[in-house]
Parts: sequence; C-alpha cells; structure tokens
Amino acid sequence: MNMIEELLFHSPALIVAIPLIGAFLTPLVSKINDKLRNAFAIFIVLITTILVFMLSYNLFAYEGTKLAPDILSGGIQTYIFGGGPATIMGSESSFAIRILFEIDGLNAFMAIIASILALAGVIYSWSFMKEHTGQDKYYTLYLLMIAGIFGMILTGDMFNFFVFIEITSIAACALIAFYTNSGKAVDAGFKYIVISAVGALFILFAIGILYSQYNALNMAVLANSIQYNMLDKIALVLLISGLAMKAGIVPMHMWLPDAYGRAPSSVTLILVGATQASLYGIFRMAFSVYGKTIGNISPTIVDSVTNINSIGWLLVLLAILTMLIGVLMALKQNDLKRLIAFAALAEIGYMLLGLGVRLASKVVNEGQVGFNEYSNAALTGSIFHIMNDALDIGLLFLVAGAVYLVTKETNLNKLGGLARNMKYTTVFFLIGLLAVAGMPPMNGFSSKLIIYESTYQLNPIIGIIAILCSILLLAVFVKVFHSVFLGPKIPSLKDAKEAPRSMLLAMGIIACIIIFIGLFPSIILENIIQPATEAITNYSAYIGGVIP
Amino acid sequence: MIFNIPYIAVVALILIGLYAVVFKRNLIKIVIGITLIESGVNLFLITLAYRKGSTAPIYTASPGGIMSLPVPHALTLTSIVIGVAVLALMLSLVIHIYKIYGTLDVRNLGREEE
Amino acid sequence: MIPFETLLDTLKIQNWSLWNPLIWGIAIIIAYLIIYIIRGFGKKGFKERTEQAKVFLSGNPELEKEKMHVGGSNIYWGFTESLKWLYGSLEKMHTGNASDYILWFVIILGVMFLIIGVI
Amino acid sequence: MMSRIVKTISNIVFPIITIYGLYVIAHGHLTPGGGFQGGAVVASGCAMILVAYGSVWTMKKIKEKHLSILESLGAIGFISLGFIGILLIFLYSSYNGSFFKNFLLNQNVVPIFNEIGKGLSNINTAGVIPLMNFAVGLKVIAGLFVIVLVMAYATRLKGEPQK
Repeated sequence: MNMIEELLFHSPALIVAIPLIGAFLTPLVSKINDKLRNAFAIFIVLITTILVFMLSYNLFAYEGTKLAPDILSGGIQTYIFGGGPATIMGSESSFAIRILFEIDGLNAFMAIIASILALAGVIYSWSFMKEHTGQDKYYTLYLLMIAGIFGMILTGDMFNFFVFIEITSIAACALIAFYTNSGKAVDAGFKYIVISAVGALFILFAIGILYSQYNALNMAVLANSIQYNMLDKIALVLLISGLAMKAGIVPMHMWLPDAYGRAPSSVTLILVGATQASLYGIFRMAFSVYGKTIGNISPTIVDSVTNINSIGWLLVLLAILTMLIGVLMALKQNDLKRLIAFAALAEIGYMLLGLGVRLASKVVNEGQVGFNEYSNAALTGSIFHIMNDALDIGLLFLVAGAVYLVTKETNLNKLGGLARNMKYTTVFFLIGLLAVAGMPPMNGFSSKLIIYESTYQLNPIIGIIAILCSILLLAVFVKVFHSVFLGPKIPSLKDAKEAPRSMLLAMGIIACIIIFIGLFPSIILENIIQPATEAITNYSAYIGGVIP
Repeated sequence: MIFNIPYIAVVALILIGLYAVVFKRNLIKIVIGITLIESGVNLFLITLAYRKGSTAPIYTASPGGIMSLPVPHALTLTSIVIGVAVLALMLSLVIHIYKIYGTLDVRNLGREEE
Repeated sequence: MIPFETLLDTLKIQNWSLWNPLIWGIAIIIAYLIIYIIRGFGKKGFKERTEQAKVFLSGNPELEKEKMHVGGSNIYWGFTESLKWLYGSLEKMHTGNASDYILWFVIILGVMFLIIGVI
Repeated sequence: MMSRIVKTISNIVFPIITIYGLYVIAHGHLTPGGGFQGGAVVASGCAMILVAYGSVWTMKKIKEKHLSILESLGAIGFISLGFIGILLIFLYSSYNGSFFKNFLLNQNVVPIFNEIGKGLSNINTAGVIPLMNFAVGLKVIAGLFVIVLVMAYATRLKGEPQK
C-alpha cells in the first residue's frame, strides 16, 4: 500500500484520535501562547476535516476514480481496532469480539456535516471567545466534543456508541455552562446533563438487553441475529426514546431551547451537530440494527407489519407535534437565541417526519411485504434535510452570536437597525432566513419539497401541516429580521461595528455551501444523498461489512 | 425464582431512581436518583455475566470449570468510570447553582421567561 | 402519485423544469429588474423636502425616528392574543424543571411501550 | 482541619494506600484491577490527606494547574500508545499496523516484552497493556484528586478561620 492508501485505511481511527489527542495537548500548548493555541485548534480540526473529505471522496466516488478501492468491500469500509480479524471462531460458532468502526454512506455523510460545523465553529471561536478567560479549557472541551461526535457517527459497536454519547454530553454540558457567572447558563447545563445521563443510561440498559440475548455488541452482528421478540421490542423502545430525547423530539424537547439559548454561539453550532448525531442514532437503530424486522422488507415479518406501521405512525405524530410546537413557540419568543432554538426544533420535526413516513408506508400485498413508492423519497428528503438543517440553523446561530458580541444583547425588544452597521451579517442572516423557510434558491427548499411530496402521498393533511409550519417559520424569521436588522438606528446601539473577520469567515463558509447546495441540489442528491440512502436501507451490505 | 432476584433488584433500583429524579425537588436528591439508576444498570450488566457456579475469569489462578463472562465486567467498569465523571460534573454544577441562587429547590430556579 | 425519480428530475439542472432552483433565481433577478424599472418611473415626480417626502400615518403626527421602531414582542401580537388558550398551556408545559423533563420521558417511554410492545 | 490524631494516622496510612493503589495499577493485566481502580485507590488516599489537613493547606502545597497538566500527560500517553501502533508502519514497511495495536507482542526488537502469561509475578507479559494502565492510572489519580480538591476548596466555609 502506498502512503495515501495507508492514510485512508487508518482514517476512521485518525478522525476520532486526532481531535482527542489535540484536546489533551491544548492545555500544554496554551502554556506557550494564546494565539498559538487557537491556531493549533484550527489546525487539528482542519486535518480532521481533510481526512473526512478524503474518506468520503473514496466512498462516494465512481468506480475507477476512487483513491483506494482495495480498502472498501461492497461500499463499506471497516476498521478494526488493534488489528486482526473482526470475528473469532469459537467452539460452536463465530463471534465478534473486537471494537470496530464501520463506515457506509450515511456515516460518511454525517461526518461531512460534523466536520463542516466543527471547522466553522473553531474558526468562529477565535474572535468570539477573545474576551473570555479559561479559553484553554474551552478549546479542550471543544475538541473533546468534536471527537465524541465523530465517534458517535463512525462507530459500529453499540457500547462504543454509548461511550461516545457520554463523552459528547459531558463535554457539551461543561460548554453549555461556560458562562458560569450566569445562573441560567449553569442551570441549563445541569438540565442537559440530567437529561443526557438518564437517556444514555436507558440506552445502556437496552444494550445490556440486546447483549444478553445475542451475545454481541457489534451492530452488524446484532443486525444479523435480531428476532424482534418481546425483549427486542423493549430494547427498541428504550433505544428510540433515549435517542429521541437527546435529539430533542417533542415532548422531550424542553432542554433544547434552554441549552441552545444559554450556551455560547460557537458551542450551539456544535451542539446542533451533537443533536444530529443522536438523530443519526435513531436512523441506525431503525434501519441497520433492527433492519431485518422494521426497517426493510423481509418475508418473515408479514404478521408484524401492523406493528411496524404503528411505530411509523407514532413517529409521524411526534414529528407533527415537534414541528407545530417548535414553530408556535418560536413565534412568541423575544430572545433571539431561544427563538432560533425553537426553530431548530421545528426543523428536527421534518427529519423525523421523513423517517416516520418511511416506517409507516409498509404494505402487505398478496402475502408479500413491500414499500409504497414514495417511502424512498421520504427517506432521501429526510437525510438531505439533516445536512440542510445543520447548515441553516448553524448559520443563524452564528449570526445571533455576532449580534450578541457587537451589542451584548439578545432581547429582540432592545435591538434594531443593525443593518446600517453590520452589512455582511445582515446578508448572511437573510441567506439563513430564506434557507430555513425553504425558499426556492436556497438549500432548504429542495429537501423540504421532497418531504412534502412524499408526505402528501401518505396523508394529505400531514403534508399540508408540514407546508404550514414552513410558512410559519418564514413568518418567525421575518419578525426577527425586522426587529433586529431593519428600522431606525437605536440610540444605544449607535456605535455597533461589523463583526470581527474570523466570525465573518466562518459565516461565509457556511453561507457559500448553502448557496451552492441551493443552486445545484441534484449534484449533492445524486452523488451523496442517494448513496447514503441506499447504504442505510441495505442492511445486508452493512452486515456483510463484518461477517463475510 | 431465586435466580430472578437480581433482576427484580435491577428494576427496583431503576424505579426508585426514576422516582427520586421525577418527584424530588432537591437538586442533590435528583443527582442521587441518577446514581441509583446507574447502579441498577450496572447491576443488570453484572448479573448477565454470572453463571451458576462460575469463577472469576482469571486464567492463571483458575481452578478449572466454567468462568463468568468478562465482557460485561469490562462494560460495567467503563460505565462506572463514566458515572464518576458525570457525578463530578453534576455536583460541581450544583455547587455553582447554590452559590448563585442560594437554594437547591428546583421550583425556585431555571424558569426561562417567554 | 409522483414516483421519486420524476420528482428528482424536476430538480435537475439539465432538465430546466419547474422546481429547478436556477430558474427560480433567474425569475427573482427578473422580478428585481422590473421593480427597479417601475421605481424609475416614479422617481421623476419625486421632489425632496416637499410635502411628498413626509410620512403619512392616518393623519397622526409623526414620532421621532427612534420611537417608530416596532419591537420584537409587538409583532404578531394579534396572532398570539387570539391563540391565548394554546399559548397558556404551552407555556405551562415549559416549566424549566429537569424533573418534569424526565417525567415527559417516562410518559413517552410508556406510550411507546404500549404501541410497540402490546399492539 | 482535623485533630492531631487523625493527621498522624493519615500520615502513616497514606504511603500504604498509595503502594496498594500502585500495585493494583501495575498488576492490572493479571488480576482484577487496572488503571482506573488503582488510580481511584490512590486518589482516595489523597482525599484522606485533604480531609485531614483541610483544603486550604492542600491547595497551598499542590497547585491545581500542575495536576491538570499531569492529567493531560496521562491522556496523551494513552493515546500516543495507540498512535504508535499506526506509526510503526513508517519504520517497518511490511508492518501490519492499526490503531491500538499491541505492538510489543510478537516482535524481536525488545524480547523482554515478548512473553505470554506464566503467572502472577510476570508483569511483562501483556505487551503494551501495562503501559496503558500506567497512563490511565496517572490520569485517574490526577483527575479524581483535582475534582475532590477543587470541590472541597469551592465549598469551604469562608467565615470560619482555618488554622
């Protein structure tokens, strides 16, 4: 193997390990110089991003243009920690004992999102955190959280997934409570850690139940032997509700506005990534671990189709609640960041809607189980919307952070007329506004269109509710745009300046990606989203990555 | 029946923990509730590992016969380590909250204005 | 019923069809041009520092510029006022209390168990 | 701040606890135990000193900064041992490396580590695992002690004079 192939072969481990070692090197580096530490953090995240992009390019490129086709088997890259084979032959049957990372299309797709958010966040932090003390701890926790998110996304082992959830939530909690002199921020951090500790413990309980039955922790091995009996159902309930709480599904969403609203903006950006990673967990559990029974077509499940469709309808119901409550509460908020947090909640509803429609669209036809035509479209739209939501909401939070840095104010009643002083920030906010509301030239439009179309075919009323929520989202952000950026100059904000350059750079990166995806959605859809959808629905290929 | 007692204890611990988290209004008691849930889950994993008459899984000192499964032990240890970190973090946040608000009653703090 | 492939085709660049974002972008640019042209027609008759330039607020006197700004909580006042019953219960739901969050989690756990396990 | 009796007893017991903890760390790959357990034992000894002498006195002797650097060093050591498994491919082109590879086993360069378990006295039998145990032990000692120390210091009674 040459150098590039070697690097690509080890890249799954390096993507997690480089931020991790960077996190622990940061306290030592910050003893030398503050600027050096900031540059070091950016450097670490940049290397990770490059690795993620190389890995994804290798996975998504057409045959013949791949950098290292030998390390893939069936479109899946498996990396085994400690070397050796993934399974060991026992006296009776083979069993998997090693920890491994298994990367298919969806993993690589999520890693791209996480790396873009991480890069933008760490560049943004340079100016945003300038005035604060304790920056070495901030950067340590930030890199630790990035490592945790990448771990959650890339791992192929249930227990490893739990460990990375906990790493992410511990780092996130400490970062949410970063403004320790503000009581509300500390309280939001406490709520977050209570929620994620309880959620993660129930996930661990479910992992224990699965382990006790199938004697395996590996997701692929579990997927191979899952039977959907009573204990499996209990484990499924625990897994989905624990992950749904971490993803902020109504009515378990209340921590989300508190935490998003009180955390520093650069932290909120990466928290969006953590929430998406939890949502990815739901996808992985439903379509890979339980892929044989609830996620896909299998001849053995004819008698449990009603049950599976009822799970789908439950998720659709939760998604509608999430969209409606998120958007209605956002309409009433007067705090800028809390408002965007509720809007983020509504966006999460769209992704869950696509997932629910997919699960609810199973039909039995002459003894054969099949999916309705639109179910694939729903899943594609849902996965596409993960990317769009992360970028749009991230951009809006970054703008909110810029407004806060310049004016030290997030209350909408005390802001106004900022467009006169902050030209670029206003343009970025406008881009984010149009994208979140799903206006045609921006990226939110194409994914929402696919979700509307497929949902409308499942049930017209649900489709109409989804469109209505999108219109309300536009109304919400028109309110924000009017009260923050338009209007006459407010006397107390006369000497507001444009945001610092590094923050503009971070916002600019995200805005450029938004416009690119918005103008050419078919490029992204064909090259990344559809392979990811095919990878997530093809559970037998996922099993084949570990068990040959 | 006698072999089910650990599982009953697991469920009891988790339920007591949930009760403490949901119905107690003192922050320290909420923290205690979470630790109880964690103990329940750890006990569950340990119980899974045990077989009747098995010995500790150490090869060099083994008297022969069946051994208990070492993987859940490793899982439990990891879970305990994570639990220590979470507990320390929660308690330090409680210290901060008490310093700022002067109270540990959840009803008096945390409400965000709409 | 539209199959997914047809839907995807409408988004493609090559096909210049209805939902192609590029078409929408061009349409928006054309709309701006038209607005600009219409604005140009009106500009001839506009004279500064006359009665024309004054703000007309149903005959009320104009306030100072700073006081004219409509704050965040005043926008959509009517909407929130008419949906007061809904917002009251929604606000009651957001107690800001970690115990209640876990209570909701337990409720959802029970409902999910009923739907997945029992049915 | 405790009485003279408590201080004397903890002075006597502290080295014993430390040695026991180090024993648990060093034999982590042979007996039940390892980095975390041994580190927790040592850290509990440190916590005993903290209780006996009071947080103000301890804070004067041991700086929180130094402990966090120790903690970072432990973590860096652990991850570096994982990295060496990859980096060895630069030295030996035919090496089949991977992250967290046990590179000390089955090699001829340092034959002392090349043994496989004989008994409880052979500490050099598990390749890289004892080194990882030491790294984790260092991190846990420093980490747990700094947690207890900072918490005790933050919640000290300010009104009461500490002797």
